Amino acid sequence: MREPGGPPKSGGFLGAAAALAVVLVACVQPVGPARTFDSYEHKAKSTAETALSSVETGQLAARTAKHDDTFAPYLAVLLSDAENEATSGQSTFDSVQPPNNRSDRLRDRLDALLTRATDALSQARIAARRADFDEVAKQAKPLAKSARELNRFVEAQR
Amino acid sequence: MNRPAPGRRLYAALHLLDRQILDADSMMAGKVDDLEFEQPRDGSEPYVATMLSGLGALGPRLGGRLGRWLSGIHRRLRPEPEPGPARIPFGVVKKLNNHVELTLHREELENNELEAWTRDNLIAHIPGAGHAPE
Amino acid sequence: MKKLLGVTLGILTAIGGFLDIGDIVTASVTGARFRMALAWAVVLGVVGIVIYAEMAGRVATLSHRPVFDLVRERVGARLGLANLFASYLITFLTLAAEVAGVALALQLASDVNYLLWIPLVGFLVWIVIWRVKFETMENVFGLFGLALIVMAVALWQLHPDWSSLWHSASRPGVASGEGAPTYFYYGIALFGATMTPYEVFFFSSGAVEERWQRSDLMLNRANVYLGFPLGGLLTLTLMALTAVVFAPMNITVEHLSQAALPTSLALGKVGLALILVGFFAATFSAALETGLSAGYTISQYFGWQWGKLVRPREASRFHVVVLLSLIGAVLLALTAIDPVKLTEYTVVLAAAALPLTYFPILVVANDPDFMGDKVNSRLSNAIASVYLGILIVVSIATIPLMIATKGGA
Amino acid sequence: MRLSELLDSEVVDCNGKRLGHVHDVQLIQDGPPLGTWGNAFRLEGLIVGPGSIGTRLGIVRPEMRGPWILKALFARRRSARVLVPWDRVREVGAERITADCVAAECQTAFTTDQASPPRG
Repeated sequence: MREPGGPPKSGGFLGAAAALAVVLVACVQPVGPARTFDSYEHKAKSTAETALSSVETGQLAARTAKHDDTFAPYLAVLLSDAENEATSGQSTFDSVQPPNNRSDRLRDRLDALLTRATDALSQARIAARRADFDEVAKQAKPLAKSARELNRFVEAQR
Repeated sequence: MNRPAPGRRLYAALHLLDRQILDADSMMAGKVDDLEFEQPRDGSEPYVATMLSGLGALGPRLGGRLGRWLSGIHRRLRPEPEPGPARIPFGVVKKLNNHVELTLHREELENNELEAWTRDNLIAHIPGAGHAPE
Repeated sequence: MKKLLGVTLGILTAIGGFLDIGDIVTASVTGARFRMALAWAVVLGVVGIVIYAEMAGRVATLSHRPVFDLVRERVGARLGLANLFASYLITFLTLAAEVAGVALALQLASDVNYLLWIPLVGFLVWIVIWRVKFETMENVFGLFGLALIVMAVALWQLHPDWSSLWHSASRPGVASGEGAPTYFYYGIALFGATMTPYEVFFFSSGAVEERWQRSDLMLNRANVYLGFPLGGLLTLTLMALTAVVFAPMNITVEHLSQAALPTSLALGKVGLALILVGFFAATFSAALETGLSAGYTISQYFGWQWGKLVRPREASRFHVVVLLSLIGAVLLALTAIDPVKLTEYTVVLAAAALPLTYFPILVVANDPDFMGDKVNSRLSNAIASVYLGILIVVSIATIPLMIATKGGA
Repeated sequence: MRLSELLDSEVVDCNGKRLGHVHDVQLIQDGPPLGTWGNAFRLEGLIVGPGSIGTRLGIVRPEMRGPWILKALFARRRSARVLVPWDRVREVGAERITADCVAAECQTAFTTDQASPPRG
């Protein structure tokens, strides 16, 4: 029966297809190009924040390793997730075209920090996969250093 | 006109259409997808003679591409080239309450083809199909 | 004794329904980002689901008819079909998210990539639906789901500043550095995760299958009033855990692995083991519920025999729908679509579709043809009407907010 | 003739004036006996009125207990509904039903509901 004001039967199909499309498209968030230094700086800052979040997660993970409060498989997944987050942030950032020379300098500075961060996380992840908790705990220091650097970088962009 | 004492009144769309049909064993046996009226020969008012149930009745009611698709499934499942919708005579209704209860078993109904097809071609081949879960 | 067992139906739907992958993800993400400033969204959702699940249970008990049966009858074949599309789509997406969630929980325990677990998880979910009795299913997973109570112990062990937590929960506001749209977007995500429609599909179908009678109405109330708030409390606990541990360090939650970290920090190996078991049980039982609900919605619309009490060959169309839905969900999860993002968008879409499910329940709960003298009281009608307004506002606001915030970015 | 052919059809009076659409069909159980069921449901009349989804939802029936907000929203629509007795229906077309009376006289406006709830 036709309800007045009710959607036509194809509305259900279209609505469902549209909803599905929204979900699928939204799950792949592209990073747009940067046209000005300001927008480039903004992207740099959010990339540093993502890396900082991963590094801090790594520090907490190292703490659980130090006190033998965790299981090796879980620790490995936790660290590998953190590492992936930082790495993918870095590669997305690197793919953005820097608009001018000033941006080039910003890019080099951040890249150095990101590389140190992902290195420390990789070391921790490798040790966790070997169930070497002592080695994971040892990464607390480089991770803390990386966190300080990233924090300073984020503050500087404010 | 000579009529039996006035019985109860119902609204067809509100109280009959789209209701769940239960068979004699209380197994679910489709919906009342449409009703068919019959015109008595003496020219008096039409009465509800048949319930139509299943994709062959729902398809035309929904209309559009989706309706044709549902009707198409119904056609493929029936042996005859231009099958009508599955019909359940109103005379086999046992009780009308929140459901429409019948005196027949659903295997005896015309709207059981899809159930029979999926059972015979898919479900019956999976081990454990004949036992209730434990 | 049987009554006592019946209460586990509520606990199962609450733990599996509240703390499914949707709640685990949204609660940890929002706790880390907004501390307790979105706790109100969970409370709002809990009151809503209590009101409407009680109604759905009462309707199912008295009329022996589950929710989607009523949807079709009350809104008609055509509008009912549009409703079926939306409800099925959301249930299906939730199923895919839960299957991925179970696989992620297994990955956390094994360090074997979750993609490798997905086919096995799909098979296990199917075999349980195919072979295991409703009662066994709910008791086993209800029990294992209770392992999540470890989160409350962990929170207590972390000696949080309770007054600061309470302060952030009781004086909600948009934090500095966050836009109001983002704040409300996540509020809607929490609300949608709390009131997910499959909970009432499952709950009302369960009540019909267990052949609840008038005398079971008390049981219905007990289930709803105990089970759902308990689930809501656990959601808030998880939110508080990430608020206490992650928010001060500006850690954002992007992975399920992070959600277990506060408990591991607080309680060590035992805590970690329990929370991983809890995550597994909660997502697995939610996968069962959504898998069954996928079959319930379609079967109940078309009037096909459904349910777990009859032999599968007597409900063959229902089992075909469940099986195909599971295969589809496994394939979607295998595309390596980010499970956390999939979950977030699914709960938000669910929020947009809430009126479709809850409106017909409200109408039928007032119809004496079905309910006799057990129609809604004035009080529950008043609250339910207010909620209907909220659901409609949420439903209208959701998609614009999703676009404006680029999905909460 | 199927129920779905009647529902939602436009109804006009003998002068071609619109009365509204068919919302529902009123039945009364005094038709010829059918099988084990008993007397058939005879078509008594068409419930015709301006479009309203409240009718289909059954919200506007007086026995409904609420919620008042919904009843209030849909009540105004209900007051315009009329019952067109079947013996005044002259022609049932594909999209349009013609009644055999002028608007004023076929409007047996009915305010109370006569349909009883379905019971055994």
